[in-house]
Amino acid sequence: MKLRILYFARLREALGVSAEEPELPAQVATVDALIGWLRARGGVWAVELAEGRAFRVAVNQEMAAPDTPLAAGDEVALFPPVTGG
Amino acid sequence: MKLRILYFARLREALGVSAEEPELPAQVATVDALIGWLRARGGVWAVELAEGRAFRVAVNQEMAAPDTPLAAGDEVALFPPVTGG
Amino acid sequence: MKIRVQTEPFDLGAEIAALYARNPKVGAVASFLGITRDENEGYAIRGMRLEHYPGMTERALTRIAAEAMQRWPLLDLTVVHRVGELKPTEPIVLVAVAAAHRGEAFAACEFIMDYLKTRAPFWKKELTEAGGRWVEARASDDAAAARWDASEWGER
Amino acid sequence: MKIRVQTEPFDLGAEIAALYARNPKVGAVASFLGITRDENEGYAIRGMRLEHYPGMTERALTRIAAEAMQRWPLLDLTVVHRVGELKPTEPIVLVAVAAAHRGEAFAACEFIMDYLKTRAPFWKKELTEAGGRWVEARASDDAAAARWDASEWGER
Repeated sequence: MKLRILYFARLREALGVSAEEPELPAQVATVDALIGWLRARGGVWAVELAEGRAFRVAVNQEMAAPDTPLAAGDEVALFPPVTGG
Repeated sequence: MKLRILYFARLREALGVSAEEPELPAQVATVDALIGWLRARGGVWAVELAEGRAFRVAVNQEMAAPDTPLAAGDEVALFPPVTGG
Repeated sequence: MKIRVQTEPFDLGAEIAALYARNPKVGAVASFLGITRDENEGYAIRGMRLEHYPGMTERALTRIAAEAMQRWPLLDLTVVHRVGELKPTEPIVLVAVAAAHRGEAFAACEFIMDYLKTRAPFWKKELTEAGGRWVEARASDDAAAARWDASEWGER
Repeated sequence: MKIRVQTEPFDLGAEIAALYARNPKVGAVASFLGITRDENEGYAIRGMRLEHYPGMTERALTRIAAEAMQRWPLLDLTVVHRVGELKPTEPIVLVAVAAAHRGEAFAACEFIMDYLKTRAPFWKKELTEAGGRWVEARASDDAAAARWDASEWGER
Protein backbone atom coordinates (compact mmCIF):
# COMPACT_ATOMS: atom_id res chain seq x y z
CA MET A 1 0.00 0.00 0.00
CA LYS A 2 1.34 3.41 -0.96
CA LEU A 3 0.67 6.57 1.08
CA ARG A 4 1.78 10.15 0.69
CA ILE A 5 3.23 11.42 4.00
CA LEU A 6 3.87 15.11 4.68
CA TYR A 7 5.89 16.58 7.56
CA PHE A 8 5.59 20.16 8.80
CA ALA A 9 7.40 22.72 10.92
CA ARG A 10 9.70 21.49 13.70
CA LEU A 11 8.99 17.84 12.82
CA ARG A 12 9.92 18.41 9.17
CA GLU A 13 13.22 19.95 10.27
CA ALA A 14 13.99 17.29 12.88
CA LEU A 15 13.24 14.38 10.53
CA GLY A 16 14.93 16.09 7.58
CA VAL A 17 12.11 15.28 5.18
CA SER A 18 9.06 17.23 4.02
CA ALA A 19 7.30 14.53 1.99
CA GLU A 20 7.68 10.87 1.06
CA GLU A 21 5.63 8.11 -0.58
CA PRO A 22 6.68 4.88 1.10
CA GLU A 23 5.40 1.41 0.17
CA LEU A 24 3.81 0.02 3.34
CA PRO A 25 3.03 -3.54 4.40
CA ALA A 26 -0.69 -4.32 4.35
CA GLN A 27 -0.95 -4.58 8.13
CA VAL A 28 -0.21 -0.83 8.46
CA ALA A 29 -3.92 -0.08 8.29
CA THR A 30 -4.34 2.64 10.94
CA VAL A 31 -2.63 5.86 12.06
CA ASP A 32 -1.31 4.06 15.11
CA ALA A 33 0.22 1.30 13.02
CA LEU A 34 1.82 3.85 10.69
CA ILE A 35 3.42 5.68 13.62
CA GLY A 36 4.78 2.34 14.89
CA TRP A 37 6.18 1.57 11.45
CA LEU A 38 7.88 4.99 11.20
CA ARG A 39 9.19 4.71 14.75
CA ALA A 40 10.78 1.37 13.86
CA ARG A 41 13.10 3.24 11.51
CA GLY A 42 15.02 4.07 14.69
CA GLY A 43 17.30 7.07 15.25
CA VAL A 44 15.58 10.45 15.02
CA TRP A 45 12.32 8.70 14.03
CA ALA A 46 12.21 6.78 17.28
CA VAL A 47 13.03 9.95 19.22
CA GLU A 48 10.60 12.37 17.57
CA LEU A 49 7.69 9.94 17.38
CA ALA A 50 8.24 8.39 20.82
CA GLU A 51 5.22 7.86 23.07
CA GLY A 52 4.50 11.04 24.98
CA ARG A 53 5.95 13.38 22.34
CA ALA A 54 3.46 16.04 21.26
CA PHE A 55 2.62 15.63 17.60
CA ARG A 56 -0.56 15.55 15.57
CA VAL A 57 -1.66 13.46 12.60
CA ALA A 58 -4.06 14.44 9.83
CA VAL A 59 -5.47 12.06 7.22
CA ASN A 60 -6.67 13.59 3.99
CA GLN A 61 -6.47 17.03 5.63
CA GLU A 62 -8.68 16.15 8.58
CA MET A 63 -7.39 15.70 12.12
CA ALA A 64 -7.03 11.97 12.81
CA ALA A 65 -7.04 9.70 15.86
CA PRO A 66 -4.83 6.62 16.52
CA ASP A 67 -7.54 4.31 15.18
CA THR A 68 -8.26 6.32 12.02
CA PRO A 69 -8.04 3.81 9.13
CA LEU A 70 -5.62 4.29 6.24
CA ALA A 71 -6.17 3.38 2.60
CA ALA A 72 -3.90 3.40 -0.44
CA GLY A 73 -3.48 6.91 -1.84
CA ASP A 74 -4.28 8.70 1.44
CA GLU A 75 -2.48 11.93 2.28
CA VAL A 76 -1.17 11.66 5.83
CA ALA A 77 0.46 14.61 7.60
CA LEU A 78 2.52 14.67 10.80
CA PHE A 79 3.12 17.95 12.58
CA PRO A 80 3.59 19.63 15.98
CA PRO A 81 0.66 21.22 17.84
CA VAL A 82 -0.35 24.31 15.88
CA THR A 83 0.78 27.84 16.79
CA GLY A 84 -0.86 30.24 14.34
CA GLY A 85 -3.04 33.27 14.99
CA MET B 1 -29.91 79.33 45.66
CA LYS B 2 -29.38 79.34 41.93
CA LEU B 3 -28.72 76.16 39.92
CA ARG B 4 -28.21 75.53 36.24
CA ILE B 5 -30.51 72.70 35.11
CA LEU B 6 -30.10 70.94 31.75
CA TYR B 7 -32.59 68.60 30.07
CA PHE B 8 -31.71 66.08 27.38
CA ALA B 9 -33.31 63.91 24.72
CA ARG B 10 -36.92 62.77 25.22
CA LEU B 11 -37.16 64.65 28.52
CA ARG B 12 -36.01 67.89 26.90
CA GLU B 13 -38.68 67.50 24.23
CA ALA B 14 -41.44 66.49 26.65
CA LEU B 15 -40.72 69.36 29.06
CA GLY B 16 -40.12 71.83 26.25
CA VAL B 17 -36.97 73.26 27.81
CA SER B 18 -33.29 72.48 27.35
CA ALA B 19 -31.82 74.65 30.12
CA GLU B 20 -32.95 76.96 32.93
CA GLU B 21 -31.45 78.71 35.95
CA PRO B 22 -34.18 78.83 38.55
CA GLU B 23 -33.89 80.52 41.95
CA LEU B 24 -34.57 77.77 44.51
CA PRO B 25 -35.66 77.94 48.16
CA ALA B 26 -32.86 77.00 50.57
CA GLN B 27 -34.53 73.76 51.63
CA VAL B 28 -34.00 72.30 48.12
CA ALA B 29 -30.64 70.90 49.16
CA THR B 30 -30.63 67.44 47.54
CA VAL B 31 -31.44 65.87 44.17
CA ASP B 32 -34.56 64.34 45.70
CA ALA B 33 -35.77 67.73 46.95
CA LEU B 34 -35.11 69.30 43.55
CA ILE B 35 -37.16 66.64 41.77
CA GLY B 36 -40.00 67.27 44.24
CA TRP B 37 -39.77 71.01 43.60
CA LEU B 38 -39.88 70.52 39.80
CA ARG B 39 -42.72 68.00 40.09
CA ALA B 40 -44.73 70.57 42.05
CA ARG B 41 -44.88 72.70 38.91
CA GLY B 42 -47.64 70.27 37.88
CA GLY B 43 -48.75 69.45 34.33
CA VAL B 44 -46.09 67.80 32.20
CA TRP B 45 -43.56 68.20 35.05
CA ALA B 46 -45.67 66.08 37.38
CA VAL B 47 -46.17 63.49 34.63
CA GLU B 48 -42.58 63.18 33.37
CA LEU B 49 -40.95 63.25 36.80
CA ALA B 50 -43.55 61.05 38.52
CA GLU B 51 -42.32 58.29 40.83
CA GLY B 52 -41.55 55.17 38.80
CA ARG B 53 -40.69 57.06 35.59
CA ALA B 54 -37.27 56.14 34.28
CA PHE B 55 -35.00 59.19 34.35
CA ARG B 56 -31.48 59.89 35.53
CA VAL B 57 -29.90 62.86 37.28
CA ALA B 58 -26.32 64.07 37.03
CA VAL B 59 -24.75 66.72 39.26
CA ASN B 60 -21.72 68.52 37.89
CA GLN B 61 -21.50 65.89 35.15
CA GLU B 62 -21.38 62.92 37.51
CA MET B 63 -24.25 60.48 37.95
CA ALA B 64 -26.14 61.39 41.12
CA ALA B 65 -28.34 59.61 43.68
CA PRO B 66 -31.49 60.96 45.40
CA ASP B 67 -29.45 62.08 48.42
CA THR B 68 -26.68 63.79 46.42
CA PRO B 69 -26.36 67.30 47.94
CA LEU B 70 -26.81 70.45 45.83
CA ALA B 71 -24.95 73.74 46.18
CA ALA B 72 -25.35 77.11 44.51
CA GLY B 73 -23.85 77.14 41.03
CA ASP B 74 -24.13 73.37 40.51
CA GLU B 75 -24.89 72.05 37.03
CA VAL B 76 -27.73 69.53 37.32
CA ALA B 77 -28.87 67.46 34.35
CA LEU B 78 -32.04 65.38 33.93
CA PHE B 79 -32.24 62.81 31.15
CA PRO B 80 -33.64 59.41 30.14
CA PRO B 81 -31.60 56.20 30.50
CA VAL B 82 -28.80 56.40 27.93
CA THR B 83 -28.94 54.67 24.52
CA GLY B 84 -25.63 55.33 22.77
CA GLY B 85 -23.14 52.92 21.29
CA MET C 1 -5.54 56.54 25.32
CA LYS C 2 -7.70 58.48 22.89
CA ILE C 3 -11.32 59.51 23.56
CA ARG C 4 -13.23 61.49 20.94
CA VAL C 5 -16.83 62.59 20.41
CA GLN C 6 -17.36 64.02 16.94
CA THR C 7 -19.88 64.64 14.16
CA GLU C 8 -17.40 63.71 11.40
CA PRO C 9 -16.84 60.14 10.17
CA PHE C 10 -13.68 58.40 11.33
CA ASP C 11 -11.14 56.19 9.54
CA LEU C 12 -11.27 52.78 11.22
CA GLY C 13 -8.09 51.50 9.57
CA ALA C 14 -6.11 54.58 10.61
CA GLU C 15 -7.47 54.51 14.17
CA ILE C 16 -6.45 50.88 14.64
CA ALA C 17 -3.07 51.28 12.92
CA ALA C 18 -2.31 54.11 15.37
CA LEU C 19 -2.61 51.59 18.21
CA TYR C 20 0.02 49.11 17.00
CA ALA C 21 2.14 50.54 14.16
CA ARG C 22 4.66 52.22 16.45
CA ASN C 23 4.44 49.86 19.43
CA PRO C 24 6.05 46.42 18.84
CA LYS C 25 4.79 45.25 22.27
CA VAL C 26 1.23 45.08 20.87
CA GLY C 27 0.28 41.56 19.85
CA ALA C 28 -3.50 41.94 19.84
CA VAL C 29 -6.07 44.58 18.94
CA ALA C 30 -9.70 43.75 19.67
CA SER C 31 -12.17 46.21 18.28
CA PHE C 32 -15.86 46.87 18.03
CA LEU C 33 -17.62 48.94 15.42
CA GLY C 34 -21.27 49.88 16.01
CA ILE C 35 -23.19 50.73 12.85
CA THR C 36 -26.57 52.36 12.11
CA ARG C 37 -29.04 49.73 10.90
CA ASP C 38 -32.07 50.23 8.67
CA GLU C 39 -34.35 48.45 11.13
CA ASN C 40 -34.86 48.33 14.91
CA GLU C 41 -37.48 46.45 16.88
CA GLY C 42 -39.60 46.12 13.76
CA TYR C 43 -39.38 49.79 12.74
CA ALA C 44 -37.86 50.73 9.38
CA ILE C 45 -35.17 53.33 10.05
CA ARG C 46 -34.23 56.05 7.56
CA GLY C 47 -31.60 57.53 9.82
CA MET C 48 -30.98 58.67 13.35
CA ARG C 49 -29.91 61.66 15.36
CA LEU C 50 -27.51 61.10 18.22
CA GLU C 51 -27.73 63.62 21.04
CA HIS C 52 -25.20 63.81 23.85
CA TYR C 53 -24.29 65.84 26.93
CA PRO C 54 -21.13 67.72 25.96
CA GLY C 55 -18.56 67.64 28.73
CA MET C 56 -20.14 64.84 30.69
CA THR C 57 -19.84 62.47 27.72
CA GLU C 58 -16.07 62.87 27.51
CA ARG C 59 -15.79 62.56 31.30
CA ALA C 60 -17.85 59.35 31.34
CA LEU C 61 -15.91 57.78 28.46
CA THR C 62 -12.58 58.72 30.03
CA ARG C 63 -13.64 57.17 33.31
CA ILE C 64 -14.77 53.94 31.62
CA ALA C 65 -11.52 53.72 29.63
CA ALA C 66 -9.44 54.38 32.75
CA GLU C 67 -11.27 51.62 34.59
CA ALA C 68 -10.52 49.21 31.73
CA MET C 69 -6.83 50.17 31.85
CA GLN C 70 -6.85 49.44 35.57
CA ARG C 71 -8.63 46.08 35.29
CA TRP C 72 -6.49 44.63 32.50
CA PRO C 73 -2.85 44.96 31.37
CA LEU C 74 -3.62 47.05 28.28
CA LEU C 75 -1.15 48.96 26.15
CA ASP C 76 -3.45 51.53 24.55
CA LEU C 77 -7.06 52.10 23.53
CA THR C 78 -9.23 54.34 21.41
CA VAL C 79 -12.90 55.26 21.77
CA VAL C 80 -14.55 57.36 19.04
CA HIS C 81 -18.29 58.08 19.21
CA ARG C 82 -20.19 60.06 16.62
CA VAL C 83 -23.07 62.42 17.34
CA GLY C 84 -25.49 64.23 15.04
CA GLU C 85 -27.22 62.81 11.97
CA LEU C 86 -26.40 59.26 10.86
CA LYS C 87 -27.76 57.14 8.01
CA PRO C 88 -27.99 53.35 7.82
CA THR C 89 -24.57 51.70 7.21
CA GLU C 90 -22.81 54.66 8.86
CA PRO C 91 -20.55 53.76 11.83
CA ILE C 92 -21.59 55.18 15.21
CA VAL C 93 -18.90 54.04 17.58
CA LEU C 94 -15.46 52.47 17.55
CA VAL C 95 -13.82 50.89 20.58
CA ALA C 96 -10.35 49.44 19.91
CA VAL C 97 -8.10 47.96 22.59
CA ALA C 98 -4.42 47.04 22.23
CA ALA C 99 -2.65 44.54 24.50
CA ALA C 100 0.12 41.96 24.36
CA HIS C 101 -2.37 39.07 24.26
CA ARG C 102 -5.90 38.55 23.01
CA GLY C 103 -7.68 37.60 26.24
CA GLU C 104 -7.38 41.00 27.87
CA ALA C 105 -7.96 42.86 24.60
CA PHE C 106 -11.29 41.08 24.02
CA ALA C 107 -12.42 41.41 27.64
CA ALA C 108 -11.61 45.12 27.87
CA CYS C 109 -13.25 45.89 24.52
CA GLU C 110 -16.48 44.21 25.60
CA PHE C 111 -16.33 45.83 29.02
CA ILE C 112 -15.97 49.31 27.52
CA MET C 113 -18.90 48.73 25.15
CA ASP C 114 -21.12 47.40 27.95
CA TYR C 115 -20.33 50.37 30.20
CA LEU C 116 -20.60 52.88 27.36
CA LYS C 117 -24.07 51.51 26.54
CA THR C 118 -25.30 52.07 30.10
CA ARG C 119 -23.21 54.96 31.49
CA ALA C 120 -22.23 57.39 28.74
CA PRO C 121 -24.81 60.15 28.11
CA PHE C 122 -25.82 59.54 24.49
CA TRP C 123 -29.40 59.25 23.24
CA LYS C 124 -30.59 57.93 19.89
CA LYS C 125 -33.63 59.26 18.09
CA GLU C 126 -34.57 57.14 15.11
CA LEU C 127 -36.31 58.57 12.07
CA THR C 128 -39.06 56.10 11.11
CA GLU C 129 -41.90 56.34 8.59
CA ALA C 130 -44.10 57.60 11.44
CA GLY C 131 -41.64 60.28 12.53
CA GLY C 132 -38.99 60.50 15.22
CA ARG C 133 -38.78 57.80 17.87
CA TRP C 134 -36.51 57.92 20.91
CA VAL C 135 -34.82 54.57 21.39
CA GLU C 136 -35.66 52.97 24.74
CA ALA C 137 -32.87 51.68 26.97
CA ARG C 138 -32.69 47.88 26.91
CA ALA C 139 -32.68 45.68 29.99
CA SER C 140 -30.23 43.36 28.19
CA ASP C 141 -27.68 46.19 28.16
CA ASP C 142 -28.03 46.60 31.93
CA ALA C 143 -27.53 42.86 32.32
CA ALA C 144 -24.46 42.94 30.06
CA ALA C 145 -22.93 45.73 32.15
CA ALA C 146 -23.81 44.05 35.44
CA ARG C 147 -21.81 40.90 34.62
CA TRP C 148 -18.59 42.92 35.09
CA ASP C 149 -19.48 43.74 38.71
CA ALA C 150 -18.59 40.24 39.80
CA SER C 151 -15.08 39.72 38.50
CA GLU C 152 -15.89 36.48 36.74
CA TRP C 153 -14.29 37.55 33.44
CA GLY C 154 -11.08 35.67 34.24
CA GLU C 155 -12.90 32.36 34.25
CA ARG C 156 -13.53 32.46 30.54
CA MET D 1 -18.02 34.46 4.34
CA LYS D 2 -14.45 35.10 3.25
CA ILE D 3 -11.47 32.90 4.17
CA ARG D 4 -8.00 33.77 2.87
CA VAL D 5 -4.45 32.58 3.51
CA GLN D 6 -1.90 34.85 1.89
CA THR D 7 1.67 36.15 2.01
CA GLU D 8 0.62 39.74 1.12
CA PRO D 9 -0.47 42.32 3.71
CA PHE D 10 -4.20 43.06 3.94
CA ASP D 11 -6.16 46.29 4.34
CA LEU D 12 -8.01 46.07 7.65
CA GLY D 13 -10.27 49.06 6.95
CA ALA D 14 -11.31 47.69 3.57
CA GLU D 15 -11.90 44.18 4.93
CA ILE D 16 -14.19 45.48 7.67
CA ALA D 17 -15.99 47.95 5.41
CA ALA D 18 -16.80 45.06 3.06
CA LEU D 19 -18.76 43.44 5.92
CA TYR D 20 -21.18 46.32 6.57
CA ALA D 21 -21.07 48.94 3.81
CA ARG D 22 -23.62 47.20 1.62
CA ASN D 23 -25.64 45.44 4.32
CA PRO D 24 -27.85 47.77 6.41
CA LYS D 25 -28.84 44.82 8.66
CA VAL D 26 -25.34 44.87 10.21
CA GLY D 27 -25.30 46.76 13.52
CA ALA D 28 -22.08 45.34 14.96
CA VAL D 29 -18.67 44.25 13.72
CA ALA D 30 -16.34 42.70 16.28
CA SER D 31 -12.83 42.14 15.05
CA PHE D 32 -9.49 40.85 16.16
CA LEU D 33 -6.11 41.72 14.73
CA GLY D 34 -3.11 39.60 15.73
CA ILE D 35 0.24 41.36 15.30
CA THR D 36 3.88 40.24 15.35
CA ARG D 37 5.58 41.42 18.55
CA ASP D 38 9.27 42.12 19.11
CA GLU D 39 9.36 39.87 22.19
CA ASN D 40 7.98 36.48 23.24
CA GLU D 41 8.55 34.59 26.46
CA GLY D 42 11.62 36.68 27.15
CA TYR D 43 13.18 36.28 23.70
CA ALA D 44 13.83 39.34 21.53
CA ILE D 45 12.20 38.70 18.14
CA ARG D 46 13.53 40.16 14.89
CA GLY D 47 10.86 38.55 12.80
CA MET D 48 9.07 35.29 12.20
CA ARG D 49 8.26 32.80 9.48
CA LEU D 50 4.79 31.36 9.38
CA GLU D 51 4.50 27.91 7.85
CA HIS D 52 1.17 26.28 7.02
CA TYR D 53 -0.33 23.18 5.42
CA PRO D 54 -1.81 24.39 2.13
CA GLY D 55 -5.22 22.90 1.51
CA MET D 56 -5.82 21.72 5.05
CA THR D 57 -5.48 25.28 6.38
CA GLU D 58 -8.31 26.59 4.24
CA ARG D 59 -10.43 23.56 5.09
CA ALA D 60 -9.87 24.01 8.82
CA LEU D 61 -10.62 27.75 8.72
CA THR D 62 -13.75 27.17 6.65
CA ARG D 63 -14.96 24.56 9.09
CA ILE D 64 -14.35 26.85 12.09
CA ALA D 65 -16.13 29.74 10.38
CA ALA D 66 -19.07 27.53 9.42
CA GLU D 67 -19.39 26.35 13.01
CA ALA D 68 -19.48 29.97 14.20
CA MET D 69 -22.22 30.76 11.65
CA GLN D 70 -24.18 27.83 13.01
CA ARG D 71 -23.76 28.71 16.69
CA TRP D 72 -24.69 32.41 16.41
CA PRO D 73 -27.00 34.49 14.20
CA LEU D 74 -24.21 36.12 12.17
CA LEU D 75 -24.56 38.08 8.98
CA ASP D 76 -21.06 37.71 7.56
CA LEU D 77 -17.46 37.14 8.55
CA THR D 78 -13.92 37.40 7.25
CA VAL D 79 -10.78 35.50 8.24
CA VAL D 80 -7.44 36.49 6.70
CA HIS D 81 -4.24 34.81 7.85
CA ARG D 82 -0.79 35.64 6.57
CA VAL D 83 2.02 33.15 6.01
CA GLY D 84 5.69 33.63 5.16
CA GLU D 85 8.04 36.22 6.61
CA LEU D 86 6.70 38.78 9.08
CA LYS D 87 8.42 41.57 11.01
CA PRO D 88 7.39 43.08 14.37
CA THR D 89 4.33 45.39 14.06
CA GLU D 90 3.14 43.46 10.98
CA PRO D 91 -0.41 42.02 11.26
CA ILE D 92 -0.65 38.21 11.16
CA VAL D 93 -4.35 37.51 11.33
CA LEU D 94 -7.68 39.31 11.06
CA VAL D 95 -10.98 37.85 12.22
CA ALA D 96 -13.98 40.15 11.72
CA VAL D 97 -17.58 39.15 12.44
CA ALA D 98 -20.72 41.06 11.44
CA ALA D 99 -24.07 40.64 13.19
CA ALA D 100 -27.14 42.66 14.09
CA HIS D 101 -26.06 42.98 17.74
CA ARG D 102 -22.79 43.04 19.61
CA GLY D 103 -23.17 40.00 21.87
CA GLU D 104 -23.03 37.44 19.10
CA ALA D 105 -20.37 39.37 17.15
CA PHE D 106 -18.00 39.39 20.13
CA ALA D 107 -18.66 35.76 21.06
CA ALA D 108 -18.18 34.46 17.52
CA CYS D 109 -15.01 36.49 16.99
CA GLU D 110 -13.45 35.10 20.16
CA PHE D 111 -14.63 31.58 19.33
CA ILE D 112 -13.02 31.71 15.88
CA MET D 113 -9.72 32.96 17.32
CA ASP D 114 -9.69 30.28 20.02
CA TYR D 115 -10.38 27.51 17.51
CA LEU D 116 -7.96 28.92 14.94
CA LYS D 117 -5.20 28.96 17.59
CA THR D 118 -5.70 25.26 18.35
CA ARG D 119 -7.07 23.69 15.15
CA ALA D 120 -5.74 25.50 12.08
CA PRO D 121 -2.40 24.11 10.80
CA PHE D 122 -0.09 27.11 11.12
CA TRP D 123 3.32 27.08 12.81
CA LYS D 124 5.42 30.04 13.88
CA LYS D 125 9.19 30.07 13.83
CA GLU D 126 10.63 33.11 15.53
CA LEU D 127 13.95 34.62 14.54
CA THR D 128 15.81 35.45 17.78
CA GLU D 129 19.41 36.56 18.42
CA ALA D 130 20.29 32.90 18.92
CA GLY D 131 18.69 31.76 15.66
CA GLY D 132 15.34 30.25 14.71
CA ARG D 133 13.00 29.06 17.47
CA TRP D 134 9.77 27.15 16.86
CA VAL D 135 7.01 28.57 19.06
CA GLU D 136 5.57 26.00 21.46
CA ALA D 137 1.82 25.51 21.68
CA ARG D 138 0.41 27.06 24.86
CA ALA D 139 -1.80 25.22 27.34
CA SER D 140 -3.74 28.47 27.83
CA ASP D 141 -4.84 28.31 24.19
CA ASP D 142 -6.18 24.78 24.70
CA ALA D 143 -8.06 26.02 27.77
CA ALA D 144 -9.47 28.97 25.83
CA ALA D 145 -10.75 26.66 23.10
CA ALA D 146 -12.16 24.14 25.57
CA ARG D 147 -14.45 26.70 27.20
CA TRP D 148 -16.62 26.64 24.05
CA ASP D 149 -17.33 22.91 24.43
CA ALA D 150 -19.75 23.57 27.23
CA SER D 151 -22.21 26.07 25.78
CA GLU D 152 -21.83 28.50 28.65
CA TRP D 153 -21.23 31.49 26.37
CA GLY D 154 -24.84 32.60 26.63
CA GLU D 155 -24.46 33.24 30.33
CA ARG D 156 -22.10 36.14 29.81
